Amino acid sequence: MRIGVVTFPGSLDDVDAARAVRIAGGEPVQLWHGEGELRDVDAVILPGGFSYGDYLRAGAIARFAPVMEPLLAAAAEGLPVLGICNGFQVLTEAHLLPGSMIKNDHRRFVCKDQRLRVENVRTSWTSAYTAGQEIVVPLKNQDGQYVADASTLERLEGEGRVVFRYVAGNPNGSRNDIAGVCNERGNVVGLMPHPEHAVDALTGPGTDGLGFFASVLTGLVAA
Amino acid sequence: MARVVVDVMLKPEILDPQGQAVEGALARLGLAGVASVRQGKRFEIDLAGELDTATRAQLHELAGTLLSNPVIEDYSLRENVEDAS
Amino acid sequence: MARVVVDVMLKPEILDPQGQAVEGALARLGLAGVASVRQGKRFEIDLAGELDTATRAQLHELAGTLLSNPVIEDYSLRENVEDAS
Amino acid sequence: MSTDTVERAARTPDVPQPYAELGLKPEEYERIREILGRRPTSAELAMYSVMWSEHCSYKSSKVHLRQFGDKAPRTDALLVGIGENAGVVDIGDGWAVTFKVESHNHPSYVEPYQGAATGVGGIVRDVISMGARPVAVMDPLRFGAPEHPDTKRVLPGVVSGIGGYGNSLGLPNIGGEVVFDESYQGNPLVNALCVGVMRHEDIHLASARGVGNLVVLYGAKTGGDGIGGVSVLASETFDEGGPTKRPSVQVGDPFMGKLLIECTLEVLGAGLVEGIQDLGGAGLSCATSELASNGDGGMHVRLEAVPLRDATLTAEEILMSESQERMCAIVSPSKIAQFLAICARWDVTATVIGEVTDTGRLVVDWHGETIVDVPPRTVAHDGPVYERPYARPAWQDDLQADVPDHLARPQTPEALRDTVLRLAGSPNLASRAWVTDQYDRYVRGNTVLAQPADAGVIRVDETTGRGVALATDCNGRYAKLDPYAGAQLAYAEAYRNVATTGAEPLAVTDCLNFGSPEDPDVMWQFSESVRGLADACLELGTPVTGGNVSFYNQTGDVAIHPTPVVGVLGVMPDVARRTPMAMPAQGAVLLLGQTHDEFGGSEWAHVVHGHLGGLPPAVSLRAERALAQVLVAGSRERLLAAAHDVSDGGVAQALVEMVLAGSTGAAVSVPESLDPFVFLLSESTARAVVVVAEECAGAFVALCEQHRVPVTRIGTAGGEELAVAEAYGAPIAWTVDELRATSEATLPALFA
Ligand SMILES: Nc1ncnc2c1ncn2[C@@H]1O[C@H](COP(=O)(O)OP(=O)(O)O)[C@@H](O)[C@H]1O
Ligand SMILES: [Mg+2]
Repeated sequence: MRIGVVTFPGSLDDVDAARAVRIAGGEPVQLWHGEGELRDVDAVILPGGFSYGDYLRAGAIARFAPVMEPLLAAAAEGLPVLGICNGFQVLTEAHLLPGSMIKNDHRRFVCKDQRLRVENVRTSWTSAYTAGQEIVVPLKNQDGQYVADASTLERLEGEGRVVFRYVAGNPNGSRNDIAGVCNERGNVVGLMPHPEHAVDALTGPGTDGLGFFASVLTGLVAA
Repeated sequence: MARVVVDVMLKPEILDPQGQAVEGALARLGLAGVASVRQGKRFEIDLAGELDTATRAQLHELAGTLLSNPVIEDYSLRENVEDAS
Repeated sequence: MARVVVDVMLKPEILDPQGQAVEGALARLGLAGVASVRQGKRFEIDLAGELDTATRAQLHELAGTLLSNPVIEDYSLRENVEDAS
Repeated sequence: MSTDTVERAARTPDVPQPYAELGLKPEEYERIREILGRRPTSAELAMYSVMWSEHCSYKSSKVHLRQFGDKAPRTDALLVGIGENAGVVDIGDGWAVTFKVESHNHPSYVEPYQGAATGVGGIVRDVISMGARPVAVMDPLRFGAPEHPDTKRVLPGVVSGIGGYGNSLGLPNIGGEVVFDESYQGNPLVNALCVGVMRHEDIHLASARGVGNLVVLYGAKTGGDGIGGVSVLASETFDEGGPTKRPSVQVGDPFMGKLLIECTLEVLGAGLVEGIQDLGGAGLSCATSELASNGDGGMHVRLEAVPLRDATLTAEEILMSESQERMCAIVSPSKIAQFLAICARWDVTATVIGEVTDTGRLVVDWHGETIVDVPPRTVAHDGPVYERPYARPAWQDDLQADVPDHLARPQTPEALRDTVLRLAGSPNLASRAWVTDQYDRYVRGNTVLAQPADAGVIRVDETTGRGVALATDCNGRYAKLDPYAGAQLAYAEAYRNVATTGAEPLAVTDCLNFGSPEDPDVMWQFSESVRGLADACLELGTPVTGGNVSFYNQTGDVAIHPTPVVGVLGVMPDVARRTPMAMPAQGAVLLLGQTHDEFGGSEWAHVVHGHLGGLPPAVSLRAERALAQVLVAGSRERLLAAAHDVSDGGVAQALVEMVLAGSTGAAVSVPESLDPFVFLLSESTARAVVVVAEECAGAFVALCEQHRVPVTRIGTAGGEELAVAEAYGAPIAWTVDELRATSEATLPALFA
């Protein structure tokens, strides 16, 4: 199974995402931001980092990158896409996912091991979890406060599209403790915490993040 | 040579953590009577030539997509502004 | 109810990576003829009462210390500005 | 203004020149005239003044720093030694590691965020210019009194600047220090360390060889940043200047920094580079003169080719500009197209600005006229050298005589309980999480230990698990009481910290932060510290591979505590066997080493009595070595469940930190021979607290005996509280929750 990992010039966690794919048994494929092709991958991860420096707004410039054009088209056709942290921000800027992220309520960068509840296990990236399962994965960002207008929030909640919620304390002021959401079809998922940093107990808080990569690989085999 | 200024502010219904922090700090430093503070971004765009209709339209388009995210922000665009600094 | 707007921009000689990033992006997105872009901050301060001389002086003081860092930034303060958004 | 050319300088020998304003002494100016056989042009004057500043020339420290070479221990590990951008150490299996610490103290006081951010940027470029991929950063920091308003201005800015730059570069922050002491009021210390990794064959040096090879400047455009920053910021105190007189500040662009890393590693990896140098202090003046001086000796530069951010800059300003995120490479003409193509792919501006010559001169033209024509060595390496007078300060004896014996000690169980808790919540010992939570410690996925930990541990090779451990330390109070011992104590603590994680200490870097070298008291502190560190490195077999000197950290006549920050690097064949510090759920708790009644310069004397006097704890390098051998062997033989070094705050604080890290308590008792207060709070050196599974205890004790390390069983791990069986007639205990609440409240209360 070929899982593409997009590298923008300021991507930082692309090596980690590729490693996580490998550990889960997939084949990571590097996708360069400046090339408008997806190289026949079966799924795509937009990793964490600062895509183009992100001085303007996280993900604001990356949204216009050449690689995004085929990605948007493929996502509409059901290609599994996971946006992690900056990748999530890129997906909201591209309006593939609703809402947006603003500065953390405490206005500082925060790096911590974060407890999450998996609220929706019907997405391409969460089928390996059980509904309501709590997992611990690192969270690290400065602009992680999820915001959306009231009607969007209502719709997301009503349609079960809040995929992850922060538990044991909201680390950034996100509305409804939202840590991650998905599109209507469930193939596009974005979240602020970093599952790719929780795939090896030696270098992370545990291995709770492996389920993301296992989910998509299993789903692809089944499909 | 034309200068265009684009101001981008969070929509009023979105809580502004930076504005709130400034509001708190102003009060602590003794400024009384502040009702509210919002913090946004200001872009000063200097154009080599004059601002024609096509460029104006293009600028509005970019102000509403690149410079601001309409999900959370509003922009306002002003033309021929004096140097602020 | 008075509104004061404080614009804070990096001094011209100071590197502005944010402005440069926007400049590059505008060009890539097809806007021709941009000579330069600078990105700064905009503070909208709403006061409960009127703007008297003492408050004005205090605001200038705070704009030059809290809202801007005089080592790298200049501010400009405008009174009774229309709501920008 | 017309250009001051070489030709004009020769014609107009008597033009008065502002050498004093540029920080040059009359003798130094005379020497320049002698070297050139004429007056310097204004561009040459700018170049010499900035390169002969204290910061760039080490003119006051050089005669002392030589000891690091003269007393260097014999070792096969050192691949590149002092004198290059950073030292390079062999860590086995063909891997090499480069690491270095630098100061950005004054800029961080003026503009905390940018000062700290560009400090990280600068040290990272030193590491990439050796050919290494940066893999982690650390940040030893010192601030004034925690409740002082200026500390509230400086600390949050510095911390977010370090995070803002390092996080954006994708470098995990794996450790550092946050120390408060009034002596740093007005002179905070912001030191930044970077460690990089490469294969042996990838080492690159800063030299310009090969006549006809091209000089390429790449990265950010040149602006007016920090012009004169090197000489003004680092060589003079600025207490007389208000805000308006402050010199201009460099602003960092971490995104460009990230592009430079990737682009540089790609051109180096493709074999396109003959020599490379980062642009830091003194900008192009430094890079061109050092590259030329280290190479074939000649270089011709066309300065008007330098891409500018500000078209109004003069030639002198371009030569002195400290714009960040720039590098200089020497590239053969046959490879230049490929070099430029890679830069373009990363959107990095690259420009050929000159070529290597065999003239033995560094010649700089400006729009067709020659404005610099100098022997590069005289600029880069043969600057002035001073043997500054130094003498043991008159007050040193009184300070040492003021022993802490008269200070009231807790003598009841309640008082001892309160004292331990008070220390646990004191600013220097409380949880650092408020700071370290602002740093990404996970990025790149190779961080095995980061704060809180004795040393940061990074995996270098994912296949074998080979990795390195790094720690930095310095207790300025100890160094004030005795700078020779203080430097050795700083070293001993970092060495011990590295060994505690299971790594074998291999090499040293240092950042020597002191007051004015023109003050004989300070100069004595400096010379003693260098001597102490060099002697200790010789004895324990770890060479100093590089470092940095920061002088003039003082306000008026008052200097900071001498602060020789020492960084020790260790190697671990397999990071999977690193020893963590968290208290496990069970096991025997042992104290290694010997406890004496030592409170001079201690955290207890500082916090409870505001006292500084007497002598610091005694140094025993032999005992440190034996302890390290036990800790490394214990890790290799998988005998250790946990280990933590004992330093500031003594055994009590060590236990508190272990308990908090593991969220598990422990029950200990005071050894018969010791007073409870001395047992818990003395800061005797060469000690560690370890936990071993009961079934391993016998083997571990035998290991200690083999290395002659005293070992005392002090208790058992487990439970919900840290308990002392009996102290002054009654048991005392602290719940884990109580310790956590105390420890974690302090920094947020001060700075959030
Ligand atoms: N305190 C010190 N201990 C050992 N070496 C030092 C010390 N200070 C400076 N050096 C060495 O002297 C050389 C010049 O230092 P420096 O000017 O800081 O390098 P750079 O030009 O890269 O900033 C370097 O090799 C550095 O490692
Ligand atoms: Mg260097």
